[in-house]
Amino acid sequence: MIYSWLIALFQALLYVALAPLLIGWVRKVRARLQNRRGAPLLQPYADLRKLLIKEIRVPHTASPLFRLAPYIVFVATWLAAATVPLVALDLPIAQIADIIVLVGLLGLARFFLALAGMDVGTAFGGMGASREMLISALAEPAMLMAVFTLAMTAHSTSLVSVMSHHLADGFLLRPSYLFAFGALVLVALAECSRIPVDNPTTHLELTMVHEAMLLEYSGRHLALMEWASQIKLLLYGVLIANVFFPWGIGQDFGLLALGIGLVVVLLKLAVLGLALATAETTLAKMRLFRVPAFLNLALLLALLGLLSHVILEVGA
Amino acid sequence: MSTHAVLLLAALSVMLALAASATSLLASREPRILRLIAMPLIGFAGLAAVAAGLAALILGGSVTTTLPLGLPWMPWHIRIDALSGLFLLLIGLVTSAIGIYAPAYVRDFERGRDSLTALGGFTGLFLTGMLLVVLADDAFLFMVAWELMSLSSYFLVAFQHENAANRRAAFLYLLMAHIGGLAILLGFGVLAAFGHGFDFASMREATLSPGWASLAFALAFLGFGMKAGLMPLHAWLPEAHPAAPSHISALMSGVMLKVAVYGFIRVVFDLTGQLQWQWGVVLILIGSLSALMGVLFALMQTDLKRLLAYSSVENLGIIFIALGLALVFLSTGHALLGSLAFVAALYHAINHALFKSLLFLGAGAILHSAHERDLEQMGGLLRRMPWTGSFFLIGSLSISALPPFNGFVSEWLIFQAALQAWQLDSGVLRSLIPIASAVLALTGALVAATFVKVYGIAFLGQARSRHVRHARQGALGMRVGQGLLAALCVLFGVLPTQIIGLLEPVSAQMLGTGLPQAGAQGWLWLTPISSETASYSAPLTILLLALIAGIAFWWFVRRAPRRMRRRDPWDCGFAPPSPRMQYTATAFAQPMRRVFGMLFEIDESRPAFDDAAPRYRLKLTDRAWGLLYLPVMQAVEAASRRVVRLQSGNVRVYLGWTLATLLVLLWIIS
Amino acid sequence: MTALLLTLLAPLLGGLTLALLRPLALAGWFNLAVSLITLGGAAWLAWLVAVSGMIAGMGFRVDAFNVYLVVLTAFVGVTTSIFSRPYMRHVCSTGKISAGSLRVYHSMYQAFMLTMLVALTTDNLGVLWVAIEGATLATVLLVSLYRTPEAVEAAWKYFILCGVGIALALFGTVLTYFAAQHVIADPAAGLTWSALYERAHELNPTVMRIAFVFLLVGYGTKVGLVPMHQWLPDAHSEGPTPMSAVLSGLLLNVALYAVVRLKMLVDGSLAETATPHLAGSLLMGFGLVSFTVAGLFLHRQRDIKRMFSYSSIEHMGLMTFAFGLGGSLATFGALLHMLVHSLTKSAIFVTVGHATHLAGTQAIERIRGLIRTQPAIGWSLLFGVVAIAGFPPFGVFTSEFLLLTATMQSQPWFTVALVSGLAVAFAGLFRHLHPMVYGAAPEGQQPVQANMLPVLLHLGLVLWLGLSIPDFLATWLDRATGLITGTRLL
Amino acid sequence: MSLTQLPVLQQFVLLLAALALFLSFVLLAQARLVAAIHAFAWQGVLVSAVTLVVALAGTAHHLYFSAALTLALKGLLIPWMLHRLVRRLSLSRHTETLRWPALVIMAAVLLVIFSYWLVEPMVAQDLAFTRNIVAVSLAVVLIGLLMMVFRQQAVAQVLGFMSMENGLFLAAVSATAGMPLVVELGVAFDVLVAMVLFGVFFFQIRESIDSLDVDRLNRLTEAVEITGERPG
Repeated sequence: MIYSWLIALFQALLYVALAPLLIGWVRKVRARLQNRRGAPLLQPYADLRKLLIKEIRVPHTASPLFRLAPYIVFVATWLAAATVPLVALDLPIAQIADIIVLVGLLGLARFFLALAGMDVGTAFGGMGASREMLISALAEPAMLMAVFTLAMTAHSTSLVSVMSHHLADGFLLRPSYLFAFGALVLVALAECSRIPVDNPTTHLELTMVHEAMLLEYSGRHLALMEWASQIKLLLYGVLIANVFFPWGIGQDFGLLALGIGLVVVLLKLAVLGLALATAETTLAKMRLFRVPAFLNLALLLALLGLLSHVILEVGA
Repeated sequence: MSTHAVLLLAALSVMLALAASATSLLASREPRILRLIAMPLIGFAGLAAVAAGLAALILGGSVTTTLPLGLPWMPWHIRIDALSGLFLLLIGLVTSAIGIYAPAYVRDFERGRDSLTALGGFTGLFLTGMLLVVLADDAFLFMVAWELMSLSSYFLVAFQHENAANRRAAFLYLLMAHIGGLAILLGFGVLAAFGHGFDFASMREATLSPGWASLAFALAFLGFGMKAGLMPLHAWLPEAHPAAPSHISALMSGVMLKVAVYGFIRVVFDLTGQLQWQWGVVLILIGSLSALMGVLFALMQTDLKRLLAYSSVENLGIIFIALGLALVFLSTGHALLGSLAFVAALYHAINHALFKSLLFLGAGAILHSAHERDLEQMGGLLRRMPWTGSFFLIGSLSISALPPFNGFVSEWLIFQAALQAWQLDSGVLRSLIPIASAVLALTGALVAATFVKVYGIAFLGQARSRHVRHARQGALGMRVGQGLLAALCVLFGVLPTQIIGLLEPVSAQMLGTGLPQAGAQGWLWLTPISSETASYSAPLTILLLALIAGIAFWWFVRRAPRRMRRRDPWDCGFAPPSPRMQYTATAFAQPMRRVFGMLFEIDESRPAFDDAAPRYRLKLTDRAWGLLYLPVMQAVEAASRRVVRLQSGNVRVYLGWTLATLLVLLWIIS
Repeated sequence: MTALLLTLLAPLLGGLTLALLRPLALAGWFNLAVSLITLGGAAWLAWLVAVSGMIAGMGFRVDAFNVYLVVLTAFVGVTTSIFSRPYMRHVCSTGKISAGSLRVYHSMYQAFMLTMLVALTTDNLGVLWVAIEGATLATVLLVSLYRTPEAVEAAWKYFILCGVGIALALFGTVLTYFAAQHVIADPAAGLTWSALYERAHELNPTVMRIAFVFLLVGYGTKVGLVPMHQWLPDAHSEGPTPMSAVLSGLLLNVALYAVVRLKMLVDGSLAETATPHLAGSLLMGFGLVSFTVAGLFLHRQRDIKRMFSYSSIEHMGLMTFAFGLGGSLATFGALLHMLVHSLTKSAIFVTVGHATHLAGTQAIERIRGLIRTQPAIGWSLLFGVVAIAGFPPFGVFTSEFLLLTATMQSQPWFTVALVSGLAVAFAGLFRHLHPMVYGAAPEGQQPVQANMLPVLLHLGLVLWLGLSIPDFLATWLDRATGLITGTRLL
Repeated sequence: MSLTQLPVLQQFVLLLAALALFLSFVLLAQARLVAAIHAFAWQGVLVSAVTLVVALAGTAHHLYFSAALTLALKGLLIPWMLHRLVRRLSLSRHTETLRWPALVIMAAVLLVIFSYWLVEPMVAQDLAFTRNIVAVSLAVVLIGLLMMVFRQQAVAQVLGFMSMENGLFLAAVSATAGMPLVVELGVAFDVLVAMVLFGVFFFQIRESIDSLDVDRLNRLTEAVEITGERPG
């Protein structure tokens, strides 16, 4: 019991530790694809460290919420991540939250992020918040639809059951999974504010979404916010990787199993990161009002997944 | 403690409510009576109701009695079972909070010219009506109480009647309430026809043919749905709720709509007997429509109270989706899932009562101290009124269904129920229900957007007008009232297992099955169906959130002692922003308005380039008006215009009518 | 029997004395006193009937059906005379009428009460006819009391239309008598209702059918059934307000009472024929038409008294429909509705009288913000209309509840018409009511001294009836129901 | 049974009834007021004559009384009052042009046929005390009503009303051997009072619209367009 909780703790810490690495990896690959050498792989860690020790500057107009938000955002994201099986299946912490709770926790984080954006009372903050809420409003149903497809297949909304069900089935070509996968990928791009929905590296005023909300942050607050978004990216990566390709994840808590699980998941994430970087270099960011079309595609895919599950897989 | 205590407590509650209205008869002479006696009495009535409700839920079973009033051959029947107990609890909780809040709030009216007697008296009657609806055990008393509820709330809507908008709102409200009441009455007529009696006991005995049962269902759905403000019969709601004084708006939105839900449950689940899955489908469709449209309209509003009213439409839609799921599952023989959806509906009903009242009280506090309902004029209120700000934040989080607050739990349960659709045989239902849940998800996200907008615009940023800049913290009573509700929101969010334990007897009594699994894993773990299927531990969630946040905070503060400097906002290096440069509520909603534009009638006028005094004007109207209400009004107008020709004024024509009538009749009978 | 005589003689003698009584200040009080005596007699009579079940003799018959109407009539007579005393004084002081016409007013008031009571208590169809015609004659002068062109016009229309209607009713009566002759040997007894009722099944259906049509059109004109209703709003709006109160509250009831009595005969005679429910269907038809049309009329009113007279038509239509529907539940509801409607409506007219004095006009668009100007009047009007619109806890709701449920049980499809009609009528009333009672007080309107006692009395009673129906009344109504439908409810 | 088998008295009754019917046609078409009043008086006389004959034929003795009453009231008193009124209202020369007289007469004829058709079944069952004078009296009533519909002149309307009453009397005596006495008296009294009141009203109307054209009594109407104010 205690042991399993310890593993859960370890896994949670692993998320925090690995998140910057994934970002670093993606940036590196992008740089390579653009024939640049790019920053070192561990650069994100350095950035975070620097931000953490820097002094904080808070606008006059900011309310206490401004300073509270980073912690909530960070913690909510982290807790959400901690419930997603990374290296080992069936951890007690996974019982705390099923997929819907996970979406809820991310929603909580987003809520405070948006509020923080509006708190200072600058035009950009409000703009960012408004756009973020639009995107999430369109992304969330798609996400849940995709998740429901899996959930209805496994007759359960708990990730553990979904994965183990998938493992038990062995390798099946489920059309519903294909659609759900597509949907989840699109949603992930939108939610983690990656190209083509948002550009994490831009500070060009009118195109920012996520950055616009962080505009006024500095020091450790900024660090927390950045870190949270990195964890979020990792979370989605793991979600996609482990839900659709759960093979290799540790079925028991033996060190060997955990080790294998870790290695395998790192490999999966590396591949995903590669794909993401490639996508971001080949695609261009789209106008804000093209985004709904993009997300409607995601919703459509998710719906198709659900229907094909209902019609093709359960029916008759 | 015997079951009679329940009756006594309920009676006490009604008595106190009546006493409140009686005492406020003197308020016209001595204004302070309203504040010092009447409103506290309302609060005590609420407490009594809470006690009665809890007692009824805990003791289980049901107590009945009759009062020597009503029709000669049928005295008023009173019955308290688990369902009534639950709604007594709901009414009581909100009412007691309002009892604390109101005294400070009604102070404002002591200076005004509106009759305090009316305010206090009708508030008491309003409460009485709601209590009696829940207690009624025969159609007659039910209808009397029901109409009393509508009528007294109508007077409260028309309370500040010098404002023409309020008068129009009151008219529309009473008209639709009347029609709805008649529909319900006819529904009872059907049941009574087969049950040979107006008391619910004999209606339960009645065995209806499917056709008649469906008729009864349709009438009940029409009537109660109209009261619950389901689309497209919602038109009165966003007009009426904001018009009333804020604590009354809280009662109307938070409690009265739930009484409508109670009535629907009582009639359809309890009295009508054999359920049909088609009804469920109807509920799910209408519910989804209301939820989605409701939240979209809420998102577009800039008047805070209107916005909250529209969001009530949305939440009632969610409740009815859950009820629809319950109907589908029950009628297809999945008792457990049925009771899951049923409990989810009840849970959401309570939650909505709590957070919606909280939000309305918050809006009232703003109105009280800043005399402002328009979001575009607000801003920075969190620093002006920190308590209200914090409570309002809790309310917003709860209504946005974010863990670990109460709104989340109920929506989570609804999702859980919806996701069991795979157990149904009919493929149509199997694919319909998940889509409905997608709508639910979309709704949830939009609600979050709405309340980010509300909170961000109203409480954050900088004040957009002078009187808001100088708003002051409300009186203690008002703060305590909000605090109570906020605490309840957190409580209901953090201890779902216990709450469901409280709700279970209701579904056990109504549907014959509870949720045996819900607390099987211990109070920490909420597992509605089984721990494999889904589990959620709110206590641990909040515990871990608090723990990690605390650790992180402590760690940072220790490692990097607070070096923090205040400065102007950077804002990408533009000039220091002025309040007028902030994003407005209208601007915030603009992307959504553009994406969902086809659903409204938008009348927008942008300023020209060379406009000396540029003005942006936006008018957004409900398509329901053009499609449903105006045609009816025009039809009546046209008909009356034709009919008045009868009164031509010429006596010979009149005589002609008489002669014609005579001849026609004689011809008919021969 | 003495009770009955007291009840009838009081208005007779009172009317005569009032015709001669010179000092006007006294007349009002005397009028009130006479009405009180009448009420006493009626109460006594009611008690006797409650004990013995029925009183008959000397061509009179007082049973459960009419005794409560007798009491109601006497009661409304009293309250209205309470109201009319200061009201007419005020009218007289404004010089709208002369002292002589005031005397006419008072004596005719009592004459009207007399005809009402006779019409209710008599057992002879002929006398019934005479009495109702007498009611017309007694009131027609009062309608034209103000001598304005409108008043005269209204009176003329009232006179002509009701005269013709009544004439047709007489033809119907003749035919009934004609049918009776082949059944009842004694020609004197040929028009006694009780005798006819006992042998109703023997009456020749062909004759009775035709007779009923004439009677229905005739007395229906008095009831104010569309399309013979046109006299009603005119007479109500132009006559002095106390007159409108008693017209709406009593005359319509009595006419409807006559129709129902005759329906009982016809039902008896048609029982074995192919169309046993002919009378009922006719009533239902007329009821629905009047109900709906009146509801629509409400929307286009400019005169407050006309508006409420249309609402009277609407309610009479509702009752007619209910009686036509038959069945104990509906009939009980209809009887109750007669009671509560006349109480409420006369209360409303009293209030309207004060309101018109306050505003100095009957034009709706000139009556504004009553609650602000004089709360007592404003709230009474508001509550009166709320009551008449059928909201609990007022009694009108109870009767409408019974009525709608009864309809739902026997003729479900009619409920659509009923509900939509009720909604339309409601909207029509309130769209005009709202601006009158609510809103800011208009310039230059001073509160008037108003005696709200009658209003409170009536609304209080209606409220009481809405909350619980006292046993004696319940048994009366139930006996009456048994009398009319043959099946009792309790 | 055909006419020939009837006793002569009843044949006489039929004759008188027919004359009465003819007179109401005259009333309907008569343009000159005074002449119309005369026609009405004759009708009253005829009705009383019918009553008398029926009394002679039958056994009901109170019919003699009611015959006398009718004669006094309908034949003499009311016509006399009308005459006085007409003179005092200086309408002696008044003539009124009936619009589409032919049509009106045709309508009246149709009414006669209608009432005959209506009463047919009763006659077929051979209930009638005397042969279907009921039809005739009904026709008289309806024609009286028709006259009120088509005559704009207040006095003429009253004449129509009174001839309706004649029809009623006719029905009362012919269909039934007279109503009970109390009723007869009551009816007679009412008619008398009504006549008096009519007289009063003629003057009131005249002073209010200085004419007796009922078409000009049209202030009280709702048919004119109004702009219904919105609720609230």
